[in-house]
Amino acid sequence: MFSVKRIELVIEAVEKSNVISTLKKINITSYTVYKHVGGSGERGARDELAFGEKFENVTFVIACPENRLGSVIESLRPILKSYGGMCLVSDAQWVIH
Amino acid sequence: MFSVKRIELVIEAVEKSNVISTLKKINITSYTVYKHVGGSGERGARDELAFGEKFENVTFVIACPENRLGSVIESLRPILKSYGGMCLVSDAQWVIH
Amino acid sequence: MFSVKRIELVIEAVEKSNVISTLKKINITSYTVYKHVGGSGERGARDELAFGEKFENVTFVIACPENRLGSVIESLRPILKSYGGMCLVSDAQWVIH
Amino acid sequence: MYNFSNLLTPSIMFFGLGFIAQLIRSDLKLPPELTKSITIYLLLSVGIHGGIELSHININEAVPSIMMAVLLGIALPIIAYLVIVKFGNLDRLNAVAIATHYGSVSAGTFLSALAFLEVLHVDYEKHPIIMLAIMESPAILVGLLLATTIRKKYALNSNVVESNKYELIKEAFTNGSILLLIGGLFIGDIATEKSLKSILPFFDQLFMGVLCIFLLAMGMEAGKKISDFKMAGKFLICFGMLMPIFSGFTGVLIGVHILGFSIGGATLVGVLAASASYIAVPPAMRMAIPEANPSIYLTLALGVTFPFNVVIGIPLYYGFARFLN
Amino acid sequence: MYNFSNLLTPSIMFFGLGFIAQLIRSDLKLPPELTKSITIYLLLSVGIHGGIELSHININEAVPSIMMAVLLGIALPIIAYLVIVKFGNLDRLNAVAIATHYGSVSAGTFLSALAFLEVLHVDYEKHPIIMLAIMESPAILVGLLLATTIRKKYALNSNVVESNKYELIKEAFTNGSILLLIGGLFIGDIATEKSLKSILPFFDQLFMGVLCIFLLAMGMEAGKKISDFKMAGKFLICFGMLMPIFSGFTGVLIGVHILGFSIGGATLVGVLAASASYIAVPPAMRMAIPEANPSIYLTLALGVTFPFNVVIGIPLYYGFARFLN
Amino acid sequence: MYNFSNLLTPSIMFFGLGFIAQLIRSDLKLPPELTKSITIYLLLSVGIHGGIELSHININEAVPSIMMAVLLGIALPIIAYLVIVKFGNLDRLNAVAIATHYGSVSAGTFLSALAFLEVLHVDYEKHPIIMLAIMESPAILVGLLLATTIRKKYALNSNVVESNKYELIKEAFTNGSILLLIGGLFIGDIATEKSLKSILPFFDQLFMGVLCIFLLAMGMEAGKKISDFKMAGKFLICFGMLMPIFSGFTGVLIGVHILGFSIGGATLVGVLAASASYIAVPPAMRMAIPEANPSIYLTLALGVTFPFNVVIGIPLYYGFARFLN
Ligand SMILES: Nc1ncnc2c1ncn2[C@@H]1O[C@H](COP(=O)(O)O)[C@@H](O)[C@H]1O
Ligand SMILES: Nc1ncnc2c1ncn2[C@@H]1O[C@H](COP(=O)(O)O)[C@@H](O)[C@H]1O
Ligand SMILES: Nc1ncnc2c1ncn2[C@@H]1O[C@H](COP(=O)(O)O)[C@@H](O)[C@H]1O
Ligand code: NA
Ligand code: NA
Ligand code: NA
Repeated sequence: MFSVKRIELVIEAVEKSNVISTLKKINITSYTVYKHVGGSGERGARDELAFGEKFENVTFVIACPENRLGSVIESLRPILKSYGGMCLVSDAQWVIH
Repeated sequence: MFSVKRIELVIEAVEKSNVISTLKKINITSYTVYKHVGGSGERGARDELAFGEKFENVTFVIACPENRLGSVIESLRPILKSYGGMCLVSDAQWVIH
Repeated sequence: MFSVKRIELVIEAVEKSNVISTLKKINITSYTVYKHVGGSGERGARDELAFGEKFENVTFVIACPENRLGSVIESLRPILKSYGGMCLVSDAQWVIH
Repeated sequence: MYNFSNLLTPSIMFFGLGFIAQLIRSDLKLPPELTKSITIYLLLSVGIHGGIELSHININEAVPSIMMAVLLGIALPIIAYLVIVKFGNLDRLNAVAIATHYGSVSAGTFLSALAFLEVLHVDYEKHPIIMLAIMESPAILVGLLLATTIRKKYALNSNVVESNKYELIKEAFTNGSILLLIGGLFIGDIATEKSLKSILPFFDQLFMGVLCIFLLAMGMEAGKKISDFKMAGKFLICFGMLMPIFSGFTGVLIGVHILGFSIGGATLVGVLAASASYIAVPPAMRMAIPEANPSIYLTLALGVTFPFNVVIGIPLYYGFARFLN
Repeated sequence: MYNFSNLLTPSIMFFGLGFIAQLIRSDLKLPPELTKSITIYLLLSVGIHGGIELSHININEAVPSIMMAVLLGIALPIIAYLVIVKFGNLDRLNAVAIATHYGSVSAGTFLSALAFLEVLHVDYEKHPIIMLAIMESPAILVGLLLATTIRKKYALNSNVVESNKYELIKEAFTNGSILLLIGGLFIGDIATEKSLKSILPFFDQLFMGVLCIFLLAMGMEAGKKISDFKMAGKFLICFGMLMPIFSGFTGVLIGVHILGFSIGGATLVGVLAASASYIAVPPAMRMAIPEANPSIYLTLALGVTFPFNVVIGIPLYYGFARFLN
Repeated sequence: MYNFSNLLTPSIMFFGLGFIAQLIRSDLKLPPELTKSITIYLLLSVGIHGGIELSHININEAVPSIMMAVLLGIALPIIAYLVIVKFGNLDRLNAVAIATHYGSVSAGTFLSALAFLEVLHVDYEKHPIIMLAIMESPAILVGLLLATTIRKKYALNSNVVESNKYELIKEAFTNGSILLLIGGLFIGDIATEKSLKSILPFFDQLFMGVLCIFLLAMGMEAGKKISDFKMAGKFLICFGMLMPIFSGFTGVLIGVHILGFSIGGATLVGVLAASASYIAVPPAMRMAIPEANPSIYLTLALGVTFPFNVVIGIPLYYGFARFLN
């Protein structure tokens, strides 16, 4: 096991592909995505609508080495700025397989 | 970044609106919800049924300042008592945007 | 509240029942499961396909006492070896109800 | 006389196909959204179908059926509760939770009965469709009342918040299935025949085919539950088959002698009485009696009584209705 | 003359059923996948239906309708914007976001109008189907332009990345609903009648029935939004009903006097003008004008204007078209 | 003679619509649950349709078709494997994984062929429907055997748990699609014609229309995969088009000369041989040969061979069948 940072990013679904390509630019190609995530925050409640699936959240979980954390966060910040969302960082141990 | 408590509450889906209104009472209106969550615990396995969607879990993730933790947990505890579930608390850093 | 280890296992959906039975063998019957999880890693992108639902991920979240952590990880490691995935371990507090 | 070749109607065979798929552990899966969509369609269709017929009759004629529906909904759960407490060795709250299921109704069983009568070209009164809508709720109220009484009498501590109770009562009447049925009845009744014509290819002609997919899904659910069979125990398995026989025959008797229905209509009343709810009641009990074990009542209603009724019960009640006429 | 018994057509009653289900807080839920699937079906069906008719006419005949569609798509959002800025007290970016919705169209409203005409056995030209496909996009471009101008003029700082804009323009034209409509039109137009025959039982005969389920879902969505009503404020609620009346009458006038359509066709042009988009525009505005509040425009389009049009607007525009002819 | 205007049948056009939607990166999305539901419907319908026809013929007549199905299922993956190993420069385990897909069948391709014959009003024998059910599995067993042999011979260390193997073999036979097909065949065969009548509006009349939606979805999947095209490399792209031509012609030859089928029936045998599985085999290979790269075989089966067969292959095999008769 070695230490990593666990980044948990909740963001509006419409930004999904934007996040993916932003991550790619800084060479992060490993992540996990949860779709159809509901939530509530400063921008009101978000939940799956019967029409269109664009007003809900997706969650990205990204495990990355400590020294990459800064660049990941800097690249995600502009997206968070325009569209809101939540980004949590915590410590975790990666199980080597 | 500033420190927050990350609360992860797994609870039976039928309690979803109950949790939301309980949180509202103590002025917590920011949270993220995962629906259609399966699981297993003391009360047996829970999975999406073909008929009715009430025997599965939802997960709430709530990031809140350390000093709110106590009141959130106290308000959620009665729900956990009747219907079971899991509530984990951990430390995290909130990325300011 | 008491301390537990929070294990977060992201693995290909096809292994779901394998993980459940592996956990059962070491007497772990409490866990939470997220289905239809997308992701990307060394083995390329995984996302829900229109045909068949077998090329996506599931996520298990398992809260267990510190002294059980070793055995859980050892039993999951062979599955991670063949099919890839991610396993993160972090510290959390279990809210007693 | 009636012979068992009716087991070979498409609808029963689809049920069997689903059951077998589960037994041989096939990876066949119907998306839950499909099953939910089909259920919505079937309830609306049955409602509309009934509504069209009802537009030809006088509303007063429906009063006796409505009264019998309420009566059955109140009496059956009480009888079931007494039987379980007397003969089984379950605690009282589990007994109430189970009993409530038998006082309510299963639309799936009712639909299977319609398919059965259709194949035999047997006509039936449309009042049982109204009864279906009515009978979902009273048993839940009875169950709530029983649970409260028991808790008080045995001084059981309950975590159930009082306010929940009113929510539950509300839910018993605003529940989605009832709304679709009653909505369908209303639309079928009020809309002019001309305006209904354009929607009938969808709501009428496809009905029996869609029902087959529904029964495929039901077969799979029943097959899934069968593996929990042993945990129900011998007493409950017997209960899950004898209780519907008792209620079914009672229902047929009421249908023939009190409501004066034809063979088809009386069979349907029997089926309503015999069927155990597996959609509306389980979540209601989960909220009202969290102390009870959901695995037991789900297994009984879906794994024992539903397949019993589809394969054996319906022909039995039909046979009894023929015998009485 | 026209009387309001048309409120009792199945399609409106299904809309009402969904609305009521929401008002009494029933637990009725349609799986979102069902609603999406139905939308796909309806758009394809309308397209195919229109395509078959278009295969009989000359393409040049369609040019005036196309021009009017573009004109309406450009003029209406500008008018709406000016009205909101003048009379309401919203900031300019919220005003643009709302106005854009009224320049675009709602397929759901259009389909309701088809059901309405069908029940009255009123014939209509097929050109409005092409207009439906065209009118989704121009308003979005106008909205974008307005937003950019405002931001420059008032030196508003924007976080919207410039590159987003091109993506948005692309999306305005490659959007799924338009594709299905145009695809259907094309297939219905090109394929031989013989080869179409085998797919018509699905795409044609079921149409009106499936539309009912769609309107059930729409009723539920409208009912959900109604609770946000008060947050829209008096001005916006009036706007959400007067704006469609103005646009609808303008549309009917254009239909009758410029395009020379029959009563049915002119009604449909009126409905196109009057309807406010709730599928294509909201996410586009969410991306283009993140400063605006989605709750406001979603509530207005889905909670005020859509039900207004379905229940009052459509018969009104139809009445006006009759009056003009 | 046959001309290519058949490219303008609705089913192919729907396929094209889906393909284009993907190419222009439209945001059109079909809910995966819809596609799964449609697949279930189509397999049941084909089964029932075949079963009704089979109820008229003698079971012994089916023996030769069954034998040929097994033979093709065994021979084709071996041939494919040898070709890939000889001419491509892939490692042996990837070669086995790919080859297995070509020994199994694709119901989607088969259904497209039915639509093709339908439009041309060409009759066909129903035996190929049984062959479709049978041919899903043998190739998987052959693939398993090949993989085991290779691993032993080249002393490759494998993480595949032995017990998995039996699970896989079981799955090859209890797989959902096979079950639905065989279940449908059985129900169509056994049920009386009278009792089937009520379900045919659903299972029969809607078939071609629903198939169009299926092909729309298939077109989108094929379009998605096309972007991975380059990663397959030139050799594999050629293989993905030449292998089906070889197998298809072999199949037609067997259909005409060994089974004595008409043009329609022989075309279908050709299509079965030519098609590559993209539903049952990929997950089986993922479990059996985790060393192989899923992107390669998914791209080949879904992105190259499927569209090739739908657009070029089916008319080609049909032309060859006509030529032989
Ligand atoms: N304190 C929080 N805890 C958990 N989730 C949050 C929190 N704040 C925001 N979110 C999530 O982020 C989404 C967007 O937040 P906002 O931009 O504040 O509306 C919400 O819909 C929630 O899912
Ligand atoms: N130790 C655990 N680790 C992860 N999830 C748990 C655990 N215990 C309970 N859960 C979740 O909480 C739900 C209810 O738990 P219970 O009340 O113990 O049946 C389960 O269905 C699981 O999803
Ligand atoms: N660094 C990471 N952060 C988050 N999720 C990951 C990471 N690496 C792998 N995963 C998840 O694990 C799955 C399998 O990973 P792999 O075996 O590397 O392809 C991926 O589809 C992701 O969902
Ligand atoms: Na009953
Ligand atoms: Na408009
Ligand atoms: Na093949």
